[in-house]
Amino acid sequence: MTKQLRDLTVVSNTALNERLILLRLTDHTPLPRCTAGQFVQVRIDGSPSTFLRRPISIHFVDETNNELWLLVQLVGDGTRRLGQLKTGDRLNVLLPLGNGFSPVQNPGERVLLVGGGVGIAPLLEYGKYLKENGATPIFLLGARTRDDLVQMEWFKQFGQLHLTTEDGTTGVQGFVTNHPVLSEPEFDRIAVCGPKPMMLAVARFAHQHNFPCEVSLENMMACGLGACLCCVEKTVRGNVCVCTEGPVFNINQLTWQI
Amino acid sequence: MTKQLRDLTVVSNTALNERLILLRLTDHTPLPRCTAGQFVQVRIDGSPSTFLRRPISIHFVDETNNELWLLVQLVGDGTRRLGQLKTGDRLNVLLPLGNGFSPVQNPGERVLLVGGGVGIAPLLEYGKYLKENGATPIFLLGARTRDDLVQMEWFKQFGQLHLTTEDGTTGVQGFVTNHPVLSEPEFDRIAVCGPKPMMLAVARFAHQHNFPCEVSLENMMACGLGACLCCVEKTVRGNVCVCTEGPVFNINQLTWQI
Amino acid sequence: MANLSVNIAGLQLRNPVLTASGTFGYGLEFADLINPAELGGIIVKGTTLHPREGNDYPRMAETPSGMLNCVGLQNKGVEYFCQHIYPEIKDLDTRVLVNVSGSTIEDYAECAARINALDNIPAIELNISCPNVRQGGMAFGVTTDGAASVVSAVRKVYDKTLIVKLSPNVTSIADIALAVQDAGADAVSLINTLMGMAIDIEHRRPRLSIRTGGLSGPAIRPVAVRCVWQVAHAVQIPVIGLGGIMTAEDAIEFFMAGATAIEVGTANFIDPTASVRIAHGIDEWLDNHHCPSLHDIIGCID
Amino acid sequence: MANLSVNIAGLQLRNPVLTASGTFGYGLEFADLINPAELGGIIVKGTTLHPREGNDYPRMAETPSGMLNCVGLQNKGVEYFCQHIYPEIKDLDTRVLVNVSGSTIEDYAECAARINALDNIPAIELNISCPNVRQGGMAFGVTTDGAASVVSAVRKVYDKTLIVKLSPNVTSIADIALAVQDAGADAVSLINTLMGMAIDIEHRRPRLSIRTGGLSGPAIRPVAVRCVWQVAHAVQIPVIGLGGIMTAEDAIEFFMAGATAIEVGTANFIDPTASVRIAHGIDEWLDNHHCPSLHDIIGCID
Ligand SMILES: Cc1cc2nc3c(=O)[nH]c(=O)nc-3n(C[C@H](O)[C@H](O)[C@H](O)COP(=O)(O)OP(=O)(O)OC[C@H]3O[C@@H](n4cnc5c(N)ncnc54)[C@H](O)[C@@H]3O)c2cc1C
Ligand SMILES: Cc1cc2nc3c(=O)[nH]c(=O)nc-3n(C[C@H](O)[C@H](O)[C@H](O)COP(=O)(O)OP(=O)(O)OC[C@H]3O[C@@H](n4cnc5c(N)ncnc54)[C@H](O)[C@@H]3O)c2cc1C
Ligand SMILES: Cc1cc2nc3c(=O)[nH]c(=O)nc-3n(C[C@H](O)[C@H](O)[C@H](O)COP(=O)(O)O)c2cc1C
Ligand SMILES: Cc1cc2nc3c(=O)[nH]c(=O)nc-3n(C[C@H](O)[C@H](O)[C@H](O)COP(=O)(O)O)c2cc1C
Ligand code: FES
Ligand code: FES
Repeated sequence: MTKQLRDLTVVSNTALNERLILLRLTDHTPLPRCTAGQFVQVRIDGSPSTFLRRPISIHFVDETNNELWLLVQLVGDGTRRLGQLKTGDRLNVLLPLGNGFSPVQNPGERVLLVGGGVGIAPLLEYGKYLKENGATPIFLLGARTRDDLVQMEWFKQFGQLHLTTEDGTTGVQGFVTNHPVLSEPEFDRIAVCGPKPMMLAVARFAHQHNFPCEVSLENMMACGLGACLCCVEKTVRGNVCVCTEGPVFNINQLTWQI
Repeated sequence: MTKQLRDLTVVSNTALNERLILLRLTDHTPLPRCTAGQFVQVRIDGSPSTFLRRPISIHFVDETNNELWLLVQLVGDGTRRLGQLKTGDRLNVLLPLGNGFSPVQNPGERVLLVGGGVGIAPLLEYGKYLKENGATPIFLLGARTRDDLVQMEWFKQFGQLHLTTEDGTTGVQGFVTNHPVLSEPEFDRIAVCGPKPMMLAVARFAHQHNFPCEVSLENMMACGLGACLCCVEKTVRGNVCVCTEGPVFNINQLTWQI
Repeated sequence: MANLSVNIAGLQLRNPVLTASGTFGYGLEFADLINPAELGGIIVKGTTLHPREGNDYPRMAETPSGMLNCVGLQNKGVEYFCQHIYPEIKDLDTRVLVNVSGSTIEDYAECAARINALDNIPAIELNISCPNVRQGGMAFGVTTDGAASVVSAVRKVYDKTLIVKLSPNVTSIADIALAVQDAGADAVSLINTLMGMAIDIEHRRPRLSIRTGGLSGPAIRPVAVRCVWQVAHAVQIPVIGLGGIMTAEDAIEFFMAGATAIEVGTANFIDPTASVRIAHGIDEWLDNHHCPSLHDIIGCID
Repeated sequence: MANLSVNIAGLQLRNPVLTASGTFGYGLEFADLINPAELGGIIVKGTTLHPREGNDYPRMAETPSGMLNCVGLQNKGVEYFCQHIYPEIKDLDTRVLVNVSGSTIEDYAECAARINALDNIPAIELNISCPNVRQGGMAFGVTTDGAASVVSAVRKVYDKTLIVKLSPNVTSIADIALAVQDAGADAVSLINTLMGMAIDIEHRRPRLSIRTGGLSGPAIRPVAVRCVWQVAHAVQIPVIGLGGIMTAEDAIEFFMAGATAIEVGTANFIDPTASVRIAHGIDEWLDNHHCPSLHDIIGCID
């Protein structure tokens, strides 16, 4: 997949809750093909304290409308600046980057997609891909509270939805690992994205049950191209760049204590 | 005059031509009293390449509406950022700074106010002050072309208007020093603000005719408060801060070659 | 309200925030805007034995997240200071420190001796690190021998708190710090500006009248934090940290790196209330993090 | 089209823009985005005699107008480079230079000797200035004797263009430059990163795994311009300038300060096409300013 540098146009920028925005981007020429789990590097203009690009997962690709969707949590100056973008503004984007989640391996395979917080972002595109290619995605999504579980109508279109919230405002109370769907596990494999402790917990679960499991890492990045070697993760093959060899890794490649 | 730090509100921001904007600012409490020729230091937010405040002259004080007007030429990132301010935006301003033009010395005195380019900015407020206090301001304003002579309806309200443009599109063709009003000079004193070569030329003219003459300098500033000693001008008393002892100086204080 | 008071080798400060020399005038310039009682202290302009005109204009250039200056120690000399300025600032409700500069060891010592006689100046900061005048003391500040010799000479005539301000333009700032400690310094402050240059390419000339100048502001903060961390781990005397501090969070970095107090410099230009804002912010940060005293975090990075 | 070609001690470059080591991988990473034929050359990653894992994560922290890194020379060693990487890059339509690092003089020399044998590598850049590994050569780079001894050893075994990359973390970079010139360097490049540190105050730990790292980006540009100006006025050999160059105008500053060529580093991360954009921009600037050749402006600041 050829990497491209594009000035995309903001179709809309919607606040889904106080901390999450949905940014829909388009271009006058077709967007490059992207794989679920890949990410983009956005240039942040107009933020005095933000210097480097910011990596953001591909949330959804709307091929019909030639749109790329990003789901962004406003945590610091860079993302807050993204929150201020208006329809018609331009956003300089480097894409697509990294390796995504595995392609469908067996027709009909059941894939559990576990997302926590803004980590649900790449799972929507992956769910869509799986469904379109004959697999069965099952979503297990967790958040602090109900308002943080956004885009649920979209997730629903592609697979069964299981939810947890820490405060019990919707779904099962607790963490994703407390959800009963895990107690009678009939999955072929698992894909996870979310905070590190959550990914660790799910990785442990997968390990115990011998499910193949992929996690999507969010190591800090400078270039996003494999050039700076800043984003490395320790793997069984030594330090490798998350931006080019990941962000998706099979947990058996990692040196996590699981 | 007590210096204040205020978050002023943008009442309006009008592009007067491609390079000049009129920024009207207000506040919920009365603005501090300002003297014509004084300036403010504005903090530039949201410009990655602008670090320090920017000094801008007080263009006009609309006491009735509690407004402070700034006339700003868009030359670099800082001023361009000011050009993007919208009604309702806040602008952090330190004011009033420096010493302004001299007060009226004799009732009925005729004061020639010479402005070039954006250097016309402080002369509007000074003209108003002079007129309101029994003196007779006469404006001699020059610019490159007609479109650069802005706010003329305002200047007209306070005194006679003589214009020059380099391309002859309005007024006398040439520089301000080419204007016939200078050939039969009946002034008591002169006040000048504009590009250095223009101020030098007018200072020479004033010197020849023995007119008291004040110029307003635009030395680069960091603090605007007399603390950093960056903005110094060589005077007969040695290096002095333009931000506190100026920006207005009588030419006989300066060491210019006139 | 956390306990913010610190003691720099006998100099008691009600909070750890000082204003950096050359960036706060004599404090009077900010009188309309801040209350000195909310500061740990004010370090006034670089003062020399004899009056100095400083360098020609232009003395300043803006750079990414910073600025260059080559003011060059413009001041009216210690005599004028004692006669005319001291009376105006001696009763400010804060600690007033004088930054002492010079060209020769004798000048430094004589200037320090004069200030020693002023009752309400409890400490001096010896500037052996000004990059902006040929004889600005930087020549002293960049060798261990040079630094030690100035400090020894001043120590002989100055019996209050002697803080020595160090230059980052050296191969090993820790070595210089050790040398001034051994020569009798009560504390060190760091960093002074990094030597830099900027060119006006349209006019094909340096942006500063004397070509090079001192870089300050947030751009240099990572260098300053590193220097403070290195020096704090090398010396036994207190370290005062500065360089690019704009917010309370920035200041906390310096405390964690080992500083007992901090100075606010260039930030005063962008926000004249920065020093007071930072003092309040430190208090708030400590409260929010359940630290009863600033000492809970000083030097917590090993 | 101005004449942009420059000659660095026998190394002919079609334009003066090189990519800085460690910021452009092996060039291949940018293959989709830029055309190497539009560059003067590519300086590949720091290569060492033996493979290195580099430092632990985190290796990067963003700072005002800059970034800190402590990658620590991660690379697969010169053998791997010769076997696997060289074949892939040797026919790129640009000059490919190798940045050579080491821990001992013997390692430097052996690594350089291996690269000497590669036909399509016309020059090496000897990195005696990496602040990010205990044995990263910075120990050599900060003394005149250390610098000279590495350069002499390499000079004996390396007969193409030998560029030596200098550290700004020294008291006098001009002295180091003179020492490496005398030891046989054909050219010098500067600056490598400034040593810095940043602290994560919430977690009370340094932001980088090995605490300190190298500061790069526009924040350091004024320091880099100053160093280039100082060195260009001290040595007779060509100077390659770098440090915070983001635009053609930034590059022009370095030429005016005395650089014959420049390198683009951190800018590649923000704009992967930065190096090519800068090369075009230099051409345009010269045209707009009626300079038929780059040499019209090199070193015009006295
Ligand atoms: C491959 C990848 C995909 C990502 N996808 C998404 C996504 O789809 N949506 C989304 O909202 N975010 C995503 N992120 C995280 C996002 O990049 C960061 O939140 C963002 O860079 C923060 O920028 P900021 O300027 O707002 O905050 P900053 O001011 O830079 O940082 C705020 C806080 O977050 C921490 N932080 C910043 N970046 C990271 C990081 N990469 N890892 C850990 N801590 C960090 C900082 O240390 C700081 O404490 C992704 C990250 C990676 C590497
Ligand atoms: C007391 C005073 C009053 C002023 N009043 C006004 C006013 O009423 N309206 C107005 O439009 N401008 C005024 N100026 C000038 C204004 O401050 C500058 O144009 C502004 O700071 C430029 O900022 P910038 O970020 O847009 O440009 P920058 O990117 O900072 O600079 C653009 C170019 O202008 C040059 N420049 C910047 N500041 C100065 C300066 N102070 N002197 C000389 N050259 C400079 C730079 O070197 C550069 O070449 C005044 C300046 C002073 C000192
Ligand atoms: C305009 C200006 C003038 C300065 N004058 C002095 C001085 O007279 N004596 C001194 O020791 N340091 C002087 N400094 C250095 C500052 O005190 C401080 O060490 C430096 O600016 C770094 O801190 P900052 O980044 O917070 O500004 C000056 C700095 C600036 C910007
Ligand atoms: C992530 C990173 C890795 C680097 N690796 C090397 C290296 O291996 N060898 C070297 O000589 N310099 C290395 N450098 C230094 C750069 O080549 C350059 O000297 C420095 O970044 C200053 O230039 P800049 O501000 O344009 O980035 C590295 C810099 C960065 C940011
Ligand atoms: S972010 Fe640069 S190598 Fe991964
Ligand atoms: S701008 Fe600081 S003294 Fe005038």
